[in-house]
Amino acid sequence: MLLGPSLALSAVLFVLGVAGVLIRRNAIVVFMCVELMLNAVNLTFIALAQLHGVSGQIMVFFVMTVAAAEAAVGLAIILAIFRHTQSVDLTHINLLRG
Amino acid sequence: MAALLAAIGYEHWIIHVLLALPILAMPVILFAPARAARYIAFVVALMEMVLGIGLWWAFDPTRSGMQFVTDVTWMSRFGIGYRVGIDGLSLLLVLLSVIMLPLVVWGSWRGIDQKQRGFYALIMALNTGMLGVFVATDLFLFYMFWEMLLIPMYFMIGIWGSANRIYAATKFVIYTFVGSFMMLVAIIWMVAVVGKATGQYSFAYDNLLDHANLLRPWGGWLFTAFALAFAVKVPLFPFHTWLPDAHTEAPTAGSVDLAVILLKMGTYGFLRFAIPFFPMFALSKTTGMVIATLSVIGIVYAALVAMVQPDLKRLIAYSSVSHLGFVMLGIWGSTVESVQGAIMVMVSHGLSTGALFFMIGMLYERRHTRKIADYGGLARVTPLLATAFVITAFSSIGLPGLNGFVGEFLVLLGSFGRYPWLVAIAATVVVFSAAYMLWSTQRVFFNRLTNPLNEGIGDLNLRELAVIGPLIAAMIWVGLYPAPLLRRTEGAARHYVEMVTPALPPAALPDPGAQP
Amino acid sequence: MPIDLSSPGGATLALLPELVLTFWALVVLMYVAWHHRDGHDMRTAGGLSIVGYIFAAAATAWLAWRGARPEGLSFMIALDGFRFASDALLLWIAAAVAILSVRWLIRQGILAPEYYPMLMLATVGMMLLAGAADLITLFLGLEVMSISVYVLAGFDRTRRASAEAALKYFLIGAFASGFLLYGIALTYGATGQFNFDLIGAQFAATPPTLMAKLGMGLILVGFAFKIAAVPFHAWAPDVYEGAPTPITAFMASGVKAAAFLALVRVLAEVFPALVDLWRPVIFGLAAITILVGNLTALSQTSMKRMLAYSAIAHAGYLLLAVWAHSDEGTAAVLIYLLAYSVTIVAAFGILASIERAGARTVRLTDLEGLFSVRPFASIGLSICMLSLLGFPGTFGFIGKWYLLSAALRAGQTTLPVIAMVGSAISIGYYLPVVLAMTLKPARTRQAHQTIRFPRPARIAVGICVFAILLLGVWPNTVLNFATQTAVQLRQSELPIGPR
Amino acid sequence: MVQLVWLAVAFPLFGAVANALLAIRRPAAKTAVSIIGVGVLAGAFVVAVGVFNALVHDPRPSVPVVLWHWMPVSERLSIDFAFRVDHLSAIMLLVITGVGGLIHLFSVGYMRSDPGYARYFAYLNLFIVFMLVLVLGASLPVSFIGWEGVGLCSYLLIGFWYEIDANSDAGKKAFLANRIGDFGVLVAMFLLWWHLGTLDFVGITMRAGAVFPIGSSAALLIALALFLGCTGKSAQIPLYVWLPDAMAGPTPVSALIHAATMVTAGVFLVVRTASVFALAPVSLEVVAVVGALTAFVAASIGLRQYDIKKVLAYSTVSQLGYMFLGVGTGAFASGIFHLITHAFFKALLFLGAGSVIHALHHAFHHAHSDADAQDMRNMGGLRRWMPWTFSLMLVATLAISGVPPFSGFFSKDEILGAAFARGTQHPIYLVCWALALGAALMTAFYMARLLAMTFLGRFRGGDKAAEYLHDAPWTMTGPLVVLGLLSVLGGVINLPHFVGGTGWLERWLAPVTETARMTMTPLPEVEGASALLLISLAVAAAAVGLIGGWWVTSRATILTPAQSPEEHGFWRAVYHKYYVDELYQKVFVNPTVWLSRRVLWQTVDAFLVDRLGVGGTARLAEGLGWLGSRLQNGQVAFYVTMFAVGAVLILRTLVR
Amino acid sequence: MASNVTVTTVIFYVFAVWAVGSALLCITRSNALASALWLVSTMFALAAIFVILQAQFIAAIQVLVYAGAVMVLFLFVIMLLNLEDVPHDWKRWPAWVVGVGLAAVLGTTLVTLHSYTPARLAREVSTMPSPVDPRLVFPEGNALAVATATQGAVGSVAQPLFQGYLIPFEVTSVLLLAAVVGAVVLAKKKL
Repeated sequence: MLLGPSLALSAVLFVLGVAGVLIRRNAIVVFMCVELMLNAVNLTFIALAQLHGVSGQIMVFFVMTVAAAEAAVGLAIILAIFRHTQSVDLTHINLLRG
Repeated sequence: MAALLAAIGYEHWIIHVLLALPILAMPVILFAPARAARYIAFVVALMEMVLGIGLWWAFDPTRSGMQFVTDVTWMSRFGIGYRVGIDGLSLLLVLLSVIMLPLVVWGSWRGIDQKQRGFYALIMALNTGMLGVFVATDLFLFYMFWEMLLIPMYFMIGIWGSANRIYAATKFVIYTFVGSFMMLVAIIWMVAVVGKATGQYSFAYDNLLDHANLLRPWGGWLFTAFALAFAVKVPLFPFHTWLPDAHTEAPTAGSVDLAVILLKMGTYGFLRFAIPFFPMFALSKTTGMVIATLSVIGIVYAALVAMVQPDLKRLIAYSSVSHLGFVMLGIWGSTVESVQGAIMVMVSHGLSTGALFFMIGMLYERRHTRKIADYGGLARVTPLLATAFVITAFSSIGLPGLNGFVGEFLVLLGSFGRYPWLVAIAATVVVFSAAYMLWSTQRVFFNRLTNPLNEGIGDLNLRELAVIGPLIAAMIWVGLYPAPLLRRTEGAARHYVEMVTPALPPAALPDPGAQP
Repeated sequence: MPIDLSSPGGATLALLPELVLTFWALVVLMYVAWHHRDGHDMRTAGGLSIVGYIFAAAATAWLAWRGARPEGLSFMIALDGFRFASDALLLWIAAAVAILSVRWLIRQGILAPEYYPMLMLATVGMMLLAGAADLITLFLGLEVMSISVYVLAGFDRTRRASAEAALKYFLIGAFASGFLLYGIALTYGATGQFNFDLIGAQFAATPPTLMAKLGMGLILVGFAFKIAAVPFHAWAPDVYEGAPTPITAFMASGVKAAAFLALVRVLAEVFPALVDLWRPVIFGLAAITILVGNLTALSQTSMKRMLAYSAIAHAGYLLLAVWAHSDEGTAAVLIYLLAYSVTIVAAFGILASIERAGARTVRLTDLEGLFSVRPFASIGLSICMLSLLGFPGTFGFIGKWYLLSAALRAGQTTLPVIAMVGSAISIGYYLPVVLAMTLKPARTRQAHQTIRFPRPARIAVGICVFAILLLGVWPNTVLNFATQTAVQLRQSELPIGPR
Repeated sequence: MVQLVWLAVAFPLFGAVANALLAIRRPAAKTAVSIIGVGVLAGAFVVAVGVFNALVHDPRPSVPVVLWHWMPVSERLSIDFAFRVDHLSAIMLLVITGVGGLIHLFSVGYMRSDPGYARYFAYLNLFIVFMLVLVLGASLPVSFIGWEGVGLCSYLLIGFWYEIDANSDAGKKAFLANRIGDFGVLVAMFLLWWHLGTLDFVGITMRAGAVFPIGSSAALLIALALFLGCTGKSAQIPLYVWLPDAMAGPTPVSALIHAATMVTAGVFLVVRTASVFALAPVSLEVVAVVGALTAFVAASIGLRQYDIKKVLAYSTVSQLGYMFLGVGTGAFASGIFHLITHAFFKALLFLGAGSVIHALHHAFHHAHSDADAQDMRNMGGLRRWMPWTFSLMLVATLAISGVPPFSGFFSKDEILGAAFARGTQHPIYLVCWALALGAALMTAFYMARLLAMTFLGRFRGGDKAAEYLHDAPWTMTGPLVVLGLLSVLGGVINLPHFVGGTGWLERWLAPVTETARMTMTPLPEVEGASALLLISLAVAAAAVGLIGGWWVTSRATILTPAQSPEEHGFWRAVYHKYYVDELYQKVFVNPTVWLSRRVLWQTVDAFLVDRLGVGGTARLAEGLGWLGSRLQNGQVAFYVTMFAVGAVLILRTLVR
Repeated sequence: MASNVTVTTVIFYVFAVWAVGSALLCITRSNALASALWLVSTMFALAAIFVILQAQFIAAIQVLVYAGAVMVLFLFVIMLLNLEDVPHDWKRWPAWVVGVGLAAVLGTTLVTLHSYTPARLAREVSTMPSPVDPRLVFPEGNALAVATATQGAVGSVAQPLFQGYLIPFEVTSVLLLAAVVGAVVLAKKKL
């Protein structure tokens, strides 16, 4: 079953994703860290699906779809900003502030 | 007269007509030709006054409760209704409002030379708001009128005011608004508490008053919320600093309306709402002492500060703070005499300060300055104005025989038993008020006429006399024969005192009625 | 009309408004695939999309009129008055934004008619989010909405600010989605269910567990982001400022409304048993949101940014009603959202017309002396400001009144006081707008020459302003409607079988 | 007839209104003004005589006349606008309308050439109205109308020539000093009402004894508060400073208001409320001491003044001190007696001085001299040109100095006697007696000096001016003659027993002061030899003073003001009135203005409340907002950090 | 059975360490490309764990769709933008400290989920008095094993997906539509 260890692993990976978002400044890497978070959550769904039934796995399926859609839009946005700034460094993307 | 009024069903429609007439006149004024605006406004104002004066006879002074009552459901879901009524307290204030209206319109005849349509439309809106505050017996309705008043006043100061108008207008609105926000919470809270206990969620004044004892556990907080709103409006020291600016910068009509009516809303609120709802807290030894002390500080302090003002309007503004302090003291004196006195001060402050502002406005129209130092010796060139000003000044400082004395005397007399020392201190203001009034009068109208610019000033014309004359007549009338007024307010005052008596701690001096 | 939601036919019927709108989005998409050249195409697309909203609204109305309700459990999508009310609210906002956009886009040279289908898809997402009866639907609806709005925020690609707004919104939004998703996972773990009613029943039957608490906490985090509650708010001002003005209106009113409606439903149906746990969280969020939003708005010079902070503050006010967790609270949320959306649409409508093509955002100083040139526009904007302020006589006041009433009746007294302190602060930034327009003279003689007020926007704004005033003194109809609708929110109380 | 007493008020009121209207519309119609102004006073005097006559035959000691309900405030407080005619008010009525009428008549001549003639008569008539209300009022509030009203008229008349700054200042000063006193009256009213439940004079008299035990602190407080009012109105220490300045008004005004009537209102009030004073013996001692001290100090200042009106003003203050000494000893009737005789001879003195000033003013005007027409150093030898005036002034001087058998002798001697008699019970009164005796000496001295400087010797105003000097016309001299007669014969109304009199006034006033007298220890009789000794002492003082004054003055060389050197030493202080005005300015006025301007207005109001309190709150909010917008630094990393903090906090709140 | 569990456990932990290690490297590499590759590595490890947790179908999609398609998209964009290798700016150390610290706090909160065993979950979910048998409480979990055995890994997921979860499935189509249109609008060179 490995419920506890799976949940813990999921939590660790999620937190690593969060840490990545917090400390990285490359927009693409930040986005990848978000993907890592989603993956971590998927693990939780899978681990719980062992007990609760197939619905958890189906949710993971949807999550992957969402991740793919987000990737498409997200990368398009990153491309769009790159056209303006020639950079994806988030510390330089601070036109809007105050 | 009363029979005639009854025959035309006066008591059924009068309040609604009074409220609606100015509002309906607004679009007419706004879309009329610019030159006609003031004439329309004046006609409407006269109609309003003529209609409103009937209240004097239609009102039955022998009854103590609300009269001319109307109760129509409005927002049933909230328990809000269009509930209006008049008792002795509101009667005088309503009358003051409607009588002032034509004078205010006429007094602005020459002073307002631009954007006349907007100005007179705002005056109309202001009047509806003021009347609404005094006749509303539903707390929602009251709050609505209370706040809505700000807008016309804001624009009146902000557009037609003098140099520093924007600052003054903003200060005025922010002060009042900030003050009254907590009142909103308190109103809803009261209804929530009462509603939970009785199952009936209603904003009707009577309903809340009947169940005021349910509010006792939260009396302190609720009262504080109400008191904050009203204290700013009064204005009670130290919430007064908006007043000098607003009064000073406002156009004449604005200053007059502010002084005559708007300031009374605060004290009216205390008498009508804040104290009757939470007497146990409001009149407790500590609260009573605090508020009475603040009132007395305001009375003396404002008089002293008024004395050294270089600006005429500012001086009168501070004198208003002082006078309104008397009202507060009278309210907290909580005897029939002191409350009667408080109401009388409200009325007479309206008459004298209104007249003073009118006259300063007339001076301003002639010389475009409010600085006392720019004047001097005007009595020679404007004897009529000087005479009127001196009479009004003496009425303002409470010379017996004129209106100011009746109120001040009754307030001090009635409150003396409760706060002997404070009243004694407050009474010293007879000296300071005389000092600031006479000193400024002297510097404006007496002494040698040194400034050649003042030589050419013309005396009052007929229109101006017609504005000031009635006010001076009223001052003398109220000073010598206030009995009709006092009789009409006695019911309300007695009712109020009976209502709050159980909450009163024992007074410092024994009741005079108990004496042999 | 009972509908069996487990059958495909029933599901189709229940999703009629969303389906109609999606279908119409496809129709518009088809149209723009071939016509995306000039302003005429833009106008046509816009007009078409408005027809779509009307159809969807008609479908919603039909469902509501037939009294559609689920037969047995409501799977995936809710069928109750609250959903219909929510749909109506969201559809009207979207339609109004579409109307405001028509001329604005052309003026700004954004000749991409895909805008309208994206707006419609975003609306579909919002409707799903607000009508979800299942955590999966909720998540998917949220994502549909979010992805569309990410795109819309970055729609004005020629401006760097717009792209930046999209990027910030997207990154932080995706981050927040991760939290929400984790919360869904843990909630699922704690109950084994995705369905709102079943989860709610499960929670009602057992004491709160670690997993349930964490799940709920993470879901709250996700929602707090969407409603821009402090400290999850930081994206909002930047994005609101950078996004195209009509989209800012859309986000401030529509997205926020959808998130709030969903939050109310989730808290009412999923976590009612944990009310004692989430109330402190809502309390804290509300308090800090109100204060930070209002205070920060004070120091803004850009109108859009100021309204963004004010939107944050308004989210704080709305949390009062969420805290109340009662029928009044639910109704208050509906009323307040309606009041707020009407106001914000009108305000942004006016601001959009003042904006010059391709120029920076409207600053407070740009409004100076507007009254002398555009009296009606400035009166309208003043009324909007007063409504946002909660001034008596405006619809905003009724909304605020209801919020306070709901919170106070639920026994909460601190939050209303904080809310009122916030309102008191807010006069410090609403009043200067009125002041600048009416009391100050125009900076230059040509100051307001570029203002173009297209007729559709004029009509829309006019209606909104009229509604603000009318509903401010005669709100009975909407009040009654909201109150009856809200009561239907938690009508299905399914007992869970013993496990 | 008694019920018609309101007519006595209505006449002057009509006159005031009519003259005011004339002043506005037809200021040149001087004849009409004169007829109205004097006529209404004549009418009022007729009414007064009628009322007096009716009262003599009326068995009731006092008759209430209710005009209307003034303040029907509540069940327990309802103040009527009512008069009460009793023996005291009736006699005051006579004095006011009588002396007032004479002074009105005098004014016709004196003010004829003034452009503000109509206005002057409007004020003067109005003054009579208020004075009558003051003495007739049935209750304290009604009397208070008159009390403040006379203050108002005094203010208006002192500042009658308002274009001279000093006149306006003097008017303001007078009103303010009066107002300080009024504060006392107000407080007294509050105390009375809360203790007795009534403000009616009769009610007070009847209830005070029942409520207050003798020597009670409440009664003392009330009495002292009332007396504060009296010191203001009647120019006693410490509030006497306004009266000398009040001489800025037209001279008939000084005669009427600041000598004969208004300033005596304080004495009147003490007698009216004698029952309360009687219950607090300490208060009476205070009254007596203050009176004696004032009499002494004011007389001493009078010794060294050169302005003819100033001398008379200090003399008035001093004589008022006598009256207070009289009532302070409990000899209320003596106080009133002196009040009446003083009204006669002081009015005469002032009007005589007015004639002199009028003549000199005229003369200097025609001689194009800018010399001061009021400075005695510019006078001298006027006896030659103004014999009538001189002889009448001489009569008045003898009267005020207390030379028998002039009226002043009787009234002053009674007071001295009473003080001495009371001194046998309380030594403090002996001190008062001594002071009063000294004051009598000084009175005689400065009066003799005044006469000598004005009428004797040679004219110092220049020969050119002397050509234009002449006695006043009959409208001015006529009243003087009448007043001269009264000054001589006035004593008859209260002739003491030792000259065979019956003490009519004392008996007449007995009902008014009965309650008070019954409360107090009776005044011991001073018998035979010692009484004679006392009288001789008083007469000797007068004689020494008169002769000394004449002798010193006529031997000294008197220089015109321009040539006069500065005074030195003690006399300098006396000349400068002991610097009391300067002291008050430094101790009370300046600090108050400083406090108001620097502390209250600029510090508390503008800085503390407005800038720090209100502005500070606003700035605090702005500062916090600025801080908030700094947090919004545009960095996604920072945004997500805040996000994470929030998430951690929420989760921690939930799972703890 | 017992030894079987042990072996599974060991394999699980191997992949767990792999996943965590890759994730750590993913978030710390200064080169975006390297980060992306380490992320792919994490995903592979997770796929393996999915298999251990009886989700073979999901594991397959994970590799195919996620690691295969989505991450390729990422790599593609990274290379398209031709980003320079930006070394870590050590002046930003406070951000790192705060970020790691916050993550640690968040982690300690979330890792408490480690204490969950099937028995505990069963106890918490059950409305019956304890002791409880997880097999009785979680019938669907057992049914999953049965379904996988009878219908195969794909079938056990597919059937509910197209029946009970039809509405969400349809919604994903809207989602993808929005994503496609959006991506096109944003990414195309000229509007």
